[in-house]
Amino acid sequence: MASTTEGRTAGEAPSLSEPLPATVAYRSIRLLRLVDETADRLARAGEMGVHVPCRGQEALLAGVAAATRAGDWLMPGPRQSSIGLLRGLSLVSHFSQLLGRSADPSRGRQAPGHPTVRSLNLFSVATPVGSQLIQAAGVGLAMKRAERGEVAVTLGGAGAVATADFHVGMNFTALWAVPVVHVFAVATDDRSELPGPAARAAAHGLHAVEVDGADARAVHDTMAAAMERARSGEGPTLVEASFPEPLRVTPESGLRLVGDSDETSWSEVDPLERCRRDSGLAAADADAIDAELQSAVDDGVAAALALPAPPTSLLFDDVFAERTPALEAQRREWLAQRKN
Amino acid sequence: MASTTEGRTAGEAPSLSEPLPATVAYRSIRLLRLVDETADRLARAGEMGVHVPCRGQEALLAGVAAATRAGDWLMPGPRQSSIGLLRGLSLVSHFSQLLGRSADPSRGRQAPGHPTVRSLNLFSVATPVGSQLIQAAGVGLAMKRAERGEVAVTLGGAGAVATADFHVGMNFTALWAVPVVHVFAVATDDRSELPGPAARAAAHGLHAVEVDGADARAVHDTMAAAMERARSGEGPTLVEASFPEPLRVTPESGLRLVGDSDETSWSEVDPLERCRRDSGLAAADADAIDAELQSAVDDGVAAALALPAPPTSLLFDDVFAERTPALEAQRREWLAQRKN
Amino acid sequence: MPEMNMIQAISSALRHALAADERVVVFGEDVGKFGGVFRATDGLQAEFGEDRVFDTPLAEGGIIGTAVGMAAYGMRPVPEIQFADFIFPGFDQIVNEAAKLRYRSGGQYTCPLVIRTPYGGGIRGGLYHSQSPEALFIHVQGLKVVVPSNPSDAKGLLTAAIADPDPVLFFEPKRIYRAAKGEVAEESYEVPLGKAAIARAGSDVTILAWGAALHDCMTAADELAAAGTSCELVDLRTLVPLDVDTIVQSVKKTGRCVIVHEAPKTAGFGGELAATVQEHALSWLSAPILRVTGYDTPFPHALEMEYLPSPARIRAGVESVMSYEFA
Amino acid sequence: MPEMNMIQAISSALRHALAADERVVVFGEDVGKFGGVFRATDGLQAEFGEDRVFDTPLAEGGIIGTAVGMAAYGMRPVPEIQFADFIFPGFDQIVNEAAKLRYRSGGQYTCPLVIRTPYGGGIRGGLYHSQSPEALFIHVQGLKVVVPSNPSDAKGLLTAAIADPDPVLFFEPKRIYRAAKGEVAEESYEVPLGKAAIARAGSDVTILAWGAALHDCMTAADELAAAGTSCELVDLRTLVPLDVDTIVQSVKKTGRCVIVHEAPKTAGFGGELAATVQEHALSWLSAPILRVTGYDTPFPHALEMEYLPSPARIRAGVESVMSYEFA
Ligand SMILES: Cc1ncc(C[n+]2csc(CCOP(=O)(O)OP(=O)(O)O)c2C)c(N)n1
Ligand SMILES: Cc1ncc(C[n+]2csc(CCOP(=O)(O)OP(=O)(O)O)c2C)c(N)n1
Ligand SMILES: [Mg+2]
Ligand SMILES: [Mg+2]
Repeated sequence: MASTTEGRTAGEAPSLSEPLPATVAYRSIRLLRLVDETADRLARAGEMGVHVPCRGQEALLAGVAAATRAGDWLMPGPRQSSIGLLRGLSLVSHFSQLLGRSADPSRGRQAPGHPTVRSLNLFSVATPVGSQLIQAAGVGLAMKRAERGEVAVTLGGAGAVATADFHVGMNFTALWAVPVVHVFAVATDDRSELPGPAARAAAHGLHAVEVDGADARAVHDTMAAAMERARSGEGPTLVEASFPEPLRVTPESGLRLVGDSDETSWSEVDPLERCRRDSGLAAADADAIDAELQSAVDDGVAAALALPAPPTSLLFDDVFAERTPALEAQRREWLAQRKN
Repeated sequence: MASTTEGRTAGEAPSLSEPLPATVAYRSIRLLRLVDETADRLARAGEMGVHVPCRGQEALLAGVAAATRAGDWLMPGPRQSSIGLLRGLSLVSHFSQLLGRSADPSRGRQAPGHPTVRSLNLFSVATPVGSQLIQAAGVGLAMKRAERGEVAVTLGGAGAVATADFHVGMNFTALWAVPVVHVFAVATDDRSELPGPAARAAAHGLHAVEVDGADARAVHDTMAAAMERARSGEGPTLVEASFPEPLRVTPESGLRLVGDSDETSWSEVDPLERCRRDSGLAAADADAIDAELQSAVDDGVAAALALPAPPTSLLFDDVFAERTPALEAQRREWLAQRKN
Repeated sequence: MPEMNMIQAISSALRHALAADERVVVFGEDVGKFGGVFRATDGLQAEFGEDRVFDTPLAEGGIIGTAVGMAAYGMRPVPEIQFADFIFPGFDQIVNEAAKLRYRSGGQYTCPLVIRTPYGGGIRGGLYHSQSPEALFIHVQGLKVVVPSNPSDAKGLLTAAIADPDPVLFFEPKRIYRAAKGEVAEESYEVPLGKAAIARAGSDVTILAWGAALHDCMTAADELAAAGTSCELVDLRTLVPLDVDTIVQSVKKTGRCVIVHEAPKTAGFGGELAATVQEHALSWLSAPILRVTGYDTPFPHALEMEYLPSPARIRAGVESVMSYEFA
Repeated sequence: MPEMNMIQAISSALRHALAADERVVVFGEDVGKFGGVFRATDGLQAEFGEDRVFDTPLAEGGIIGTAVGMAAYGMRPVPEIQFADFIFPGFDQIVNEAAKLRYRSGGQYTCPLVIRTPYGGGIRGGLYHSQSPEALFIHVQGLKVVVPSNPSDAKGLLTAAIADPDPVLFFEPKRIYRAAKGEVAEESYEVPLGKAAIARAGSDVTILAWGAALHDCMTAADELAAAGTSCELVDLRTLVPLDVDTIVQSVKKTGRCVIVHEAPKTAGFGGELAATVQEHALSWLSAPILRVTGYDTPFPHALEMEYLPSPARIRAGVESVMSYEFA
């Protein structure tokens, strides 16, 4: 469920194992769509760098987020990184990351679509595809020792499945039977040549399930089962969330919006339209939600835009806990030059 | 078949698709065993560095070598690197590599067990486990373009199957349907925890077969089929050669001889004794082969030991086709200091 | 001669190489059908076919390992790594395999491959679309390292790199892919590896630079000239092999040396250059050799313009060596 | 105080850390049941259990990536890479992940891990059991780099590294794992990161070294002393953060500097050191700063003793700076 108050998690309202209410799904999907469209506009207007759209994957994120608890770690790739909004990340925080503003909890360190929100256990998003798949094995081992019933959830695309890190990550995850759920968003066509992630999971003795990635409630049910499995110590699961062809992210992903190629079939499979159709929501109610979320998004963007960039004085920080003598010397030099 | 004349290849005598004659198998296995024992003695005597034994895998190498043609590339790990002897590498060349003598075709550049013999298409053996599994995809692509019916054969152990390079290598090999056969020597116990290489091959849509790695003739038949498949453009194969527990290479592989832990069961599964039992060779004939090979090995070692080390003047060569100015400068400095 | 930008010049070199030599192949993530995220391979697949120009899965170790195998067999692979920041999953195949193949085989096998990869900051790319890792490859013996600063050199150096019998890392300054324009001959030609160029002659101070930073140095040199300081700007072009003679000759003439690079200062190639210059020309030095570089942090996103060695910082560096007085 | 060799001292540091802090775990290839190929983790699994000390599959990227995840969660992983030569399949997880996690998260996540790995030549190991890749990690910002030269430092530095809130590369000089012996306190103690030690005081020339090479420098210094040249030998101990003050102070005193390392010369850490020294002490220099290092080739097998900076080569280097006259 969408929320603009940090700290509240979307998944906590409904019980995790009960079906995802249609309004929750709809709100989540609509929120992500609005945020995505807004970010796209901001990027085109030159207000921010390259935008990594999540268009087409909103239902997947809605289902995944709703199946997680506050203590679970989310370890997405850039394309899935707006999932933080479904765990209660405020819109001003989110847009501050996209726009490089002072309310970004990661201090403007990364390009758009690479948030870190530790307070919500949204792990630091990296660009190198696949790296979090191994790290999750380590997070999972730590969670297993901590015995707090936490689960780490990774999210990635078909590219991630091709990486070396995929196999090492699946291998370590399965070998140590850690509480991890790996979610891969793949379009039907991504799998035409070679086995998809679920088939590849077998190479590692890793439990795998498949689900329609454009159906938030199906995703939620599948995820809830996988999370329960992980929590109860039965080990990791790979969830292959598949999408029909028009939702395919082209190889040149990150450069084009999903589905742009074929607007006709797109509208049939668009998770937003599908959710609205299937939700049983009255048109007026749905429109009201749309309006409410639109104004929240507008407010969030405006608030973020009004903020300053993180201060230049941060230039030498966060490399180490304390600045090394070399960093101190460079900082002094930099300060001296600024004075001139 | 063993040979002490460089350039003659073991596999060419019998037709590749006919069964491997028992005497050929026996000669090959005995030769490798003698070489292995000799190298072990030399290492213990301080005449050479660490010896990587192939003990236990001789039948595998015999079967693989006999199924290859002169134009096929062999890309083994260190443990399988004495396979060159079965393609016609001379004993003096082989021991020159082990002992760092001038007849080593790779000029003493590498530690024992890391030969390169381009004239026999024995590719340069690297220590980093698994790296040749990817390179084979490139060699295979080149072979496919060359259309000479060549095949690249990789060999590795269970450790190689755990590497990231394994998966990337299998993936690329399968994707491009290149003429490559990947052979993995795994002991039963290596597979207890996670799927073995053949099961992992499925993740990449790679054709896989299993064979008793201690049975030279079974290996030969399996390999002959895989090679034929590759040659005829039907694509790559993974051959899982399994070994019973006593032939297992311990995790601390390279440090202990195979089978040392349990001499009783060892004698039952020892590929050499097994081959001698099953070969139908008269004891006197087998003994004659043993004596002949022993004297060839003794001659080879003596000849290698009599050779000088590669000249120190090679210190700055083989980095690039031509020495860079930096290398020239360092060489001049080194020469000047030697004069003092 | 037609005018080309860097991308066009690189593309032209690839096209000539593909046409002239059957052994040349071009591959990487999105280089085939799509033509590369920066369009450097645009149209090449259509022209030369899917066997010569092709896409690979997302696995840099696979891309480079495949190239090593091809090169060992006798081909001339020219793989692309989409951004230099993503070269590290393939680092082992570069460092332990490509760089050592000739050596470890005693010259029996060689590894004539060229890894093309865009590097450097200034495009709002943040940590992972901005790094300048050239020093890492320079320290690994057995690799040549080339960084062009203009279209004409880019074409000639890439042609020479493909013809070279050893592995070459070819770093392309993406910040100036389109901004740097110049006359480039239509036909194929080589700019030999290992030769620096005097990008601007001068007498007071030598500036050593390569790639995109060269243009910032040129800007600074123009401004300094107006203020009466004459800079000699040396475009290294090839970092391995290094043209020590040209460098040392220039510093002996000027007596002062400023080194500029985008990569972080510590253990960057500037350190090696400073060490080399003082080895050869200590008694000619009127001031310490100064480095104007990226700072010792990961590459920043919001603050990248503070981080990069700007013309202003380069000018300040030159001014400080000009005003240096021995203690 | 008991006498220990390097292995025993390292083992002792690990034992204390495991006992004192539940968050510490030790893992890698063959470190658990077998106790490590050099026995550094011998007995630790039996003492602390398979949850604290364990084996991993043969996948360095997996080992380091796992450590990154653990460290981010709040543990204190101490993974081992069996030989530094095999660290490269894990390079991406070190360079792009461990080194950048604090930075890219704006300090929200940290990465307190220690990667222990034996480095260096002189054990007849050839290309792949001999490399000294420290410079590569020094150039990657966000990593600390430590190289002890004796058992007492090894224990204290490893203890400090495990306590450090940031990622540390801990390079162990395997050539002297057993040969270097000395008194080492039984109890736990720290030798702080970032402080060099004067291994031998002297007045004519400063020698900078670390790890196994320090012992060759000591031998050379002994011989030179007999011949009337007084060497000040600085054991850097920590390469990042670097103790510039101690270095510069020594060179200002002696006026001469020789840098010794096993790694190849070009773009090795010696380049950075020379650049730094001349930045701070140019006018104190009576001779160019000289580097005595491995040559610019992969690490040789048969010829390794020609390759390594021997006491004879170090002595020759010192003699050449002592006899230098300005042009
Ligand atoms: C290791 C690595 N190599 C290359 C890239 C450049 N790159 C960014 S996104 C992308 C495609 C990713 O595909 P996929 O994982 O399927 O995600 P999608 O964008 O399709 O959702 C590539 C190659 C990268 N980020 N990381
Ligand atoms: C990338 C890499 N990591 C670590 C090592 C060190 N090492 C040498 S042999 C070996 C075990 C190899 O096991 P396996 O592949 O099963 O071969 P075996 O020795 O068992 O035949 C290890 C870890 C290495 N050579 N390469
Ligand atoms: Mg995709
Ligand atoms: Mg094994």
